[in-house]
Amino acid sequence: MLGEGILKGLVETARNFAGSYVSKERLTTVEYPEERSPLPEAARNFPFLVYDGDDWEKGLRCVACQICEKECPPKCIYIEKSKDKKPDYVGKLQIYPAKFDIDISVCMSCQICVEVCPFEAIKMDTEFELATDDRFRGLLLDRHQLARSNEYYHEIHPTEAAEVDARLADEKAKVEAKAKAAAEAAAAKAAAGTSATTAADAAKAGSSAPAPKPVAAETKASATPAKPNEGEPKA
Amino acid sequence: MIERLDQIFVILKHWLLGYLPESWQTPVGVILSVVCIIGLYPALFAITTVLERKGVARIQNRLGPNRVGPYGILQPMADGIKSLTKEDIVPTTADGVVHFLAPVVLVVVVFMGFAVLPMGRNMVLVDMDAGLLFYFAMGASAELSVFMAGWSSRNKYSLLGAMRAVAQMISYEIALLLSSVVIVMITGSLSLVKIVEAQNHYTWGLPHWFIFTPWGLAGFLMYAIAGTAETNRSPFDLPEGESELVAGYHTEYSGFKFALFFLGEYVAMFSISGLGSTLFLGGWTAPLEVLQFIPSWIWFFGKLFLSMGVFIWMRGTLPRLRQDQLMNFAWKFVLPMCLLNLFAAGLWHFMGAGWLRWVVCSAILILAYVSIGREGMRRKNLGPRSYRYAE
Amino acid sequence: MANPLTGYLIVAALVFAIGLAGALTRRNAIMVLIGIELMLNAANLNLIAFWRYGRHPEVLTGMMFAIFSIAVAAAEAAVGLGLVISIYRHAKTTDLEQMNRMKG
Amino acid sequence: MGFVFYLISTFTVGGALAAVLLKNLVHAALALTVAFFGLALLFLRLDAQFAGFAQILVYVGAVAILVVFAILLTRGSELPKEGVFSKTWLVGLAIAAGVFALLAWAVLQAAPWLPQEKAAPTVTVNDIGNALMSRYVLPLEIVAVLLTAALLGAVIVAMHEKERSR
Repeated sequence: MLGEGILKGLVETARNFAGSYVSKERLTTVEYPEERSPLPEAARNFPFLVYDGDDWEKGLRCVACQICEKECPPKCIYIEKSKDKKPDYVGKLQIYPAKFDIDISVCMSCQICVEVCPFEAIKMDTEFELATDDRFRGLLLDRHQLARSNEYYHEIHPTEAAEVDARLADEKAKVEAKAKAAAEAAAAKAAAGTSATTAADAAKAGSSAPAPKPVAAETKASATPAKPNEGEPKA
Repeated sequence: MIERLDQIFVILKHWLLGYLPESWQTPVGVILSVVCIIGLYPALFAITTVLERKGVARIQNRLGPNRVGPYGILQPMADGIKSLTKEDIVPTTADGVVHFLAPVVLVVVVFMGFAVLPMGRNMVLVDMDAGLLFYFAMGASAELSVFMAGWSSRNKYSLLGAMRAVAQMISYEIALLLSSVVIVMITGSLSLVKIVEAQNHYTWGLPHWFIFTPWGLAGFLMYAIAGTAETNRSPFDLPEGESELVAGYHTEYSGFKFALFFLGEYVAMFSISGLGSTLFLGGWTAPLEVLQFIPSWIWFFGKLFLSMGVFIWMRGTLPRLRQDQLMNFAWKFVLPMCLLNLFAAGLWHFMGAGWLRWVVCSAILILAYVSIGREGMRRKNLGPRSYRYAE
Repeated sequence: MANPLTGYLIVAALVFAIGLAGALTRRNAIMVLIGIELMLNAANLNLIAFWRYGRHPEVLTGMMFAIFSIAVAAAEAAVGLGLVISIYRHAKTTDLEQMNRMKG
Repeated sequence: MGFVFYLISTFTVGGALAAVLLKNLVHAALALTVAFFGLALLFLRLDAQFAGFAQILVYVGAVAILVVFAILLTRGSELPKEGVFSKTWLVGLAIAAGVFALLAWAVLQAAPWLPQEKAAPTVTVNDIGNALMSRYVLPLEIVAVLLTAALLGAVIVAMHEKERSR
């Protein structure tokens, strides 16, 4: 009959109105600045650079290979390689990004940089409150602003970070095993001498393209309170 | 004491006027009442805007404004300050004078309607013999200001909105008039004070409101529909359909002039609600005989807010009609029902007291409602919407 | 003009003459209708004024005439403007001086 | 008489003059409503409440809107390229002036015989209703028929002829 639908609608809205005072389901608003709904784990927004250890500058996993810079569709990444090499946390000499800028006003959050990075050095952040009153420099983040610790990564994406760590540990263990085997072989073949060089050579020969380079067993042993998850230096 | 409270505003006015010389009393009294009306309704408007925003928000599972003041009750102050301090923009091609006059005319005309509304026992500005006619004359003038606003803006959206508004208001004005004529037929008076008096009787403690008769109920429903359309409220708010017309006839208004339009719309809602409660809901009379000790003006404003609540409720519920649906509804459903209602009211009058007239009048109206409704649904004039998408 | 009726009659005459002038001098058909409306209104004013100052206001003759005239004028305006619109559709103009063809 | 009368009269005559003189048709229509409103006020001054409100309701609420609609539907709000007055405007003006002179002369000549100031008649809306339903019931019916006929006629005249246009 005419008007039936209107009455039904009125009843429904009345239930919504009354229900909003008693039931949480009928008042789904989260009052944002004071309370926030938890972000889903897969949330992602802008990239950040992962570093290990306590010193962000030393621990940056990035080796300025510039793959992400080339792959970035809107070209929002700007990397300048360092002229010198500086020892990374294991003491090995590496190129490092002298400059690593991301213009987040250009970034489109596509995550391609993360996918192409062979060194697990760049990951997606969940931070979204990026508004600033300086639209030129405020939105151009440099490497210091981009650097986040691995612990932070664990915090925002625990599953993914655990996977990454496991993979790295796995690869490192493999490489270590290989290096050890190579070292043993070398030790067996030629008794003493330049074992370090041989190990490095063997490692170089054994490594396939994107895989992390082995750390010489001795160096490794001597170096650092090794976290199980680090092991990302490369040549 | 109860009498005092009921008449408190009347007594207050007379007490104030007592300090004035004899010759001044009449003009100053009128000015005093006018100032009260002009001060009161904008205040009610401010309260209603926050109630509406809160209410619609609750209907839509939101919280509504809650930042300014506790629970957001100071929101209208913020809105007011905002619109007062905003730049008043007049398009360069606009017709300056008409553009300026339109909101002024609207507000003046809308406020004029309150002159004849009895807001309580002895609380009416002018007890005019032709009060209802005066009210409708003023309501008819509001159309012109809408047209002025739309045309003077020199904006096609404004003009389209204005033409829609005028067409809609004219169509529903007929229904509004015809649904009220029923009351005039039964009471034999155009004076709103007399119409309220006619409803101020009680049988078994129940009031003789006109809504409690078959023709009164039908008339009230038609009046409510026509009144909603007349004030351009949802679901009849096509003149302001922001999805297609930006904001309709007041697209080109900003700052204080826009605030005047906004005010005019709400005050028109108050006045239509007030007239509706005067005609059908007994005006300032109490809904039960035992409740008569509560002052009459409380009842009037209570009924006013009740109907404002229904306005808000409908706004939160119903989607906007399409222009052809609107016109079909007015001319093919509301108008025939109104005419039939006139017939029913005539029957009621001439059949004399007794239960038979209840049965006959109800039967006629229900039958007509069902058959017109069914026919309309079948022809898709009034029925569920069907959409044809581009393929 | 001590006589109040004279004042109203003069105003009515003035409005009538203005309406007549408008109807006779304007080219636009709608303006001619506006002039005619003014003339009708002037006549209404006369009727009401004579009713008010007449000998038997309680008989309501003048008043009734005015009310009926208002109703008739509304009908006249509706039909007249309908005609103007239909002519406009046909001739694409509302200029009376260009409506000189008998052929449609 | 008095100040109020002169004020309203000036208002009315000014509105009427503007209505026929203004170039822009919409302005003319709005000025026309001013004139209608002034006439309604004059009716109220003459104690004809019912007629005054009916005047506002019908003229301001309906006729003015109709005029405005017609103007917009015929693109009348654009100023014409030729003049707004006809070629024979002088003749028309002369006729109108003559008519006014004649009317004014007649009114002024008749002034001494015209009825003088008198008390306002006490006519209520009730009386009007009774008169309409008793003495004037036939005219009322005729007006009803006329209005219906006009309604149908206006619709038919202004309606698109769909079959032909297809």
